[in-house]
Amino acid sequence: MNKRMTLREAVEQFVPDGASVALGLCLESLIPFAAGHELIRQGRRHLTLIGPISDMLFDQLIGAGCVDCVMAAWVGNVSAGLAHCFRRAVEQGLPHPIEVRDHSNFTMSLALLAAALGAPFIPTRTVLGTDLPNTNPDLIESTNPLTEAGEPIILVRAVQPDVAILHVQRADEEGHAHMWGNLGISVEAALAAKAVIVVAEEVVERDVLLSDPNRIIVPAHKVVAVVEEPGGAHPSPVQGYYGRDHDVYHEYHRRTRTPEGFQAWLEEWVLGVPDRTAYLARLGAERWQRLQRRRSAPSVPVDYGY
Amino acid sequence: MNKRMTLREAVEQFVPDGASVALGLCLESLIPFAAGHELIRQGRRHLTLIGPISDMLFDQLIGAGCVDCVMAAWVGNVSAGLAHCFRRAVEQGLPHPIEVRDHSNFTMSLALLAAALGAPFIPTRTVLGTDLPNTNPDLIESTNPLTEAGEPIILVRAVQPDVAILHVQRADEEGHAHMWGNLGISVEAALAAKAVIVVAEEVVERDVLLSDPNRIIVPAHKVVAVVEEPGGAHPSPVQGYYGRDHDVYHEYHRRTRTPEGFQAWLEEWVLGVPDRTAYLARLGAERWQRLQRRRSAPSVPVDYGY
Amino acid sequence: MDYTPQELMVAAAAREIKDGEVVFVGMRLPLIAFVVAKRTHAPTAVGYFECGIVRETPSPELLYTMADPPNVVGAAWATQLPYLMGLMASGWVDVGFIGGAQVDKHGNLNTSYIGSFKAPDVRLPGSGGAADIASLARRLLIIMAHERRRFVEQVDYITSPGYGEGGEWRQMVGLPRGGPSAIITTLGILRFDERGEAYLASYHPFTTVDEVRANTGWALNVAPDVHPTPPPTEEELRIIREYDPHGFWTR
Amino acid sequence: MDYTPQELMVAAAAREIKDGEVVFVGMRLPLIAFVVAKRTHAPTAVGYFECGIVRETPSPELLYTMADPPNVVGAAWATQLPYLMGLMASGWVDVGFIGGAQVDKHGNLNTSYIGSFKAPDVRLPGSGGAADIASLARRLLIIMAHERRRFVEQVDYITSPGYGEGGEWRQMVGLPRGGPSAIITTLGILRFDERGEAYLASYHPFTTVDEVRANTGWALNVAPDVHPTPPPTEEELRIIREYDPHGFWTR
Repeated sequence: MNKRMTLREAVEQFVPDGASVALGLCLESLIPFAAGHELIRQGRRHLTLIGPISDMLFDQLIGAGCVDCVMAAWVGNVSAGLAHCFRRAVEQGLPHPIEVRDHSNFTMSLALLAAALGAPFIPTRTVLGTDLPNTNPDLIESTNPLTEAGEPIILVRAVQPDVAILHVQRADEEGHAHMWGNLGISVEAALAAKAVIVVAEEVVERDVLLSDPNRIIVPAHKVVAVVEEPGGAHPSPVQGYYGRDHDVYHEYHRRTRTPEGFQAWLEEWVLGVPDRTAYLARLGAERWQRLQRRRSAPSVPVDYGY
Repeated sequence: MNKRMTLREAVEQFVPDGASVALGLCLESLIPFAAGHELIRQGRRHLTLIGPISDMLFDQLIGAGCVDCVMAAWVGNVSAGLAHCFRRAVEQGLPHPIEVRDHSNFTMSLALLAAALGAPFIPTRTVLGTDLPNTNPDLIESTNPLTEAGEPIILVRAVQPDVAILHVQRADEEGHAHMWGNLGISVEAALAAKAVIVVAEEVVERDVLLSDPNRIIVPAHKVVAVVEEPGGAHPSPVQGYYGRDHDVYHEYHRRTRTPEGFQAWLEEWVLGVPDRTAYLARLGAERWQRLQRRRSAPSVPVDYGY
Repeated sequence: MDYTPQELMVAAAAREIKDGEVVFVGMRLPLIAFVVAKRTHAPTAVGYFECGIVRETPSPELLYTMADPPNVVGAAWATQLPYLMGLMASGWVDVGFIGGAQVDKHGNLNTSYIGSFKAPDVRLPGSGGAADIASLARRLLIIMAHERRRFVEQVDYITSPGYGEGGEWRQMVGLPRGGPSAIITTLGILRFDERGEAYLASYHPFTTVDEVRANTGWALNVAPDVHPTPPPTEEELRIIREYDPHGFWTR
Repeated sequence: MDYTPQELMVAAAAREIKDGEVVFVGMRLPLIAFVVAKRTHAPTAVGYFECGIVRETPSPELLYTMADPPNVVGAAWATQLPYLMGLMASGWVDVGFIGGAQVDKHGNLNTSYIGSFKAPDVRLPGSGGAADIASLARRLLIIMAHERRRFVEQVDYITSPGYGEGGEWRQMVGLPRGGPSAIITTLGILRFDERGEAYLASYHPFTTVDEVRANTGWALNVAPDVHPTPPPTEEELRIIREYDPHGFWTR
């Protein structure tokens, strides 16, 4: 089935108000900024955001008023510092209050893995003795029923996102997708989610994908939309395609210290551009060119023959 | 660190009597028959075998008297039928009684995954209402503490093998290993195990392995031995190298109906050959040649450059 | 008769697969039933193979086991067993196939122990993935030889759950969904009433209701509209014989 | 002084890594400490990066984040976060690095809320992987700026566990192992006594014990043999400056 559509169509059809959305699952790379910006442009409201550490994108969605709840291990700006919109939302209720369920990276991954396995929870000994269970009802302090002494244990409740948005290197129009490099919690989230939106740097022939079925990230029957969006992860890096645009993170950090500053940034880079093509045009060809892959490092093929 | 050694050395050094050993983790393919036969030749005793379905190899180890306990979902001969040695051991205590902990494929994978995650157990709703918990103390009937009604749940206790033996397509001498095709529960077992023995069709340069770090199966620091053993999985198939030798399974099934028949088979194919080279020579060059890959199906490379 | 009982069983099994469904494909005959379904009425069905394979096209050659190399080439995913089982646990698998050494009138299957599990007469191979498929798939199709010693009032050991003791048993023990939809045997097709008891829905053209009853170890209910099972079509037979030319599984 | 406090901290952190160890590498300065250790006394150390990377060689270029493309090329494993965390949960990680906004005298860290978590003065980013590293690594190294408002008697919120309230607290709450081994600060190096309380082990050459005390929010114990921290060697400085030529992290 051909599931190819524009990002606008994919967000319209598959991310309604109130949805829980997993995104930014590789941590600092392959962040679906284009998809996040489209959520903002469409004025999506009451979202629950699910992710491990989020490098800047959650902050943007929170600042734009799209978010009611965040389930994440870290919301900030990895190379620059704190997240101003996240701070304003929690500290001052601006633009409106949000609920935060504090995870660690491991507990977030276990919550998604539990859902991927159809398990109600996974027990763990991480975060014992911390305050995280006090600010996250999905981390339940319990005792291990397999030990007589009843040793303490944390039960991490399964989290099933309504939709996971994955930015990948290549996919076909049916939803077979190849992703490489650090995978973070992408596999767990894609398996856990009720639906997967694939945003790809390139849409290629099915044969390319099926030539290497071990690299496919999730079964295509779970994928509801395939979007070709080159540069859709900028300013985050895409292995084999382009590097991280560090300056954007620093500029964002500087400019969003005030609500007015954030609004101006949002107008310039999100509301004021209709789509990613216009965004990249605003970025400028020369700057975009500088980020492109300079040298190849191809994988040595393997043989699936018999 | 160069961890290359012969299979004899690897089994001598890293699989003592009484060890728990995970092997045959891809189900019907990449079964480490050469390693299993070396365990038999070295007269290993009191082993615990851990695996999903085992296609013939567990039966051989049980018949040879190496095994005290089996944790598995299925012990038989996939294309031919029941496992005669397994039957004799359970039904008649020949050559000696064994303990069997009955798993399903899913519960076996969860037991290893739990150990891989450092979790004491993983809860699941599979096998509820079955008799498996009656013949496996590692499947504990319990109730879900996250539900008020206390819905029934099975707690699958973590299983940590002393050693996992993986047959792979290619590895380097430090233990970086590429495995492709159906992976079964190989990743879970290798992550769970205290040590990993890699048996490879080919030992190649480190650069080949590191050209595709997503395909590496387990961190090399967990690998204690690397063995180059071409044909080491015969008669099971190795994607990209050779096909399944169906006749061996049928011949084994026919010949091992009696203890005497099994002993004769064992003398001919295990005890009577010093190593895999001699085994393949006994098989015959022509027959071995017929199983070799006839056509290539290479993966389309990906680019890790930047 | 110009087809074997196995060929009829494969065709009947294939017809249970609906287009677009996710099928947990079992060993032996279901391997071929999936191929027949894909090539006839269910071109977009997806096959899960527990060794870690997902296919959207039939394998190019006959499979003796699901991990045979032809099943991997052109696969739509090659992955880890718990991921496929996990998707099934979450409700993504519409239908699964398994066989058994013993089945009882509530569709419970035994592939573990004949006699007492403490001192068994026969030790069978065990569950494999069967217990998982029977626990977690949305519906279950059972394929097996119809013999009196196999069709028993109550199995000696429940490896794979059917409807247990009948009624609301599955909900009571906590199973999330599912239950047997049909038993496709060498003699007929059994379906299940609302209390979870098997009844004869059709008998194969080469047998009779009485013969089926004689080969069943309990007092088998029979549908009012019981009828001969439709034989395999020419197209079905052609596909089966192309795929299994030497009749390894189907003769 | 011909080096920055950050450079000294990186060198001090590198010296805490032993050859052959598995290191859970944190963000910022530890990224460089791992490189220095690898290129000096710990050539066979292995680095885990929580985004899903394992490296046996330093990345060829400076990293701003651990998922930067230079960290993936030549990696010894590119994988899923829970696998690396799971190995740490099973005891495979010898040492992990984290920073914090607040630390207390028992080495507990807060990177979540300043003030009450119900109505915080400052919402910090949160744990990331820090809580996991502090819970599960065999020993923990803390790197942070030494300021009175950061070094507090008791943190407002325990994001990452140190020795809790001291004594047997970690065993009591069920943590499997670990605990802070040192706090490497902009002013000195703190270690922990057997009750799990931090004391000053060395002060950096450009400061004094009194200055360290003045910047610490509790009555800081001082080791009898307190001494100046050995400054970075020329080799260490050369490696740091080659790797971070513009001083993005170290100036």
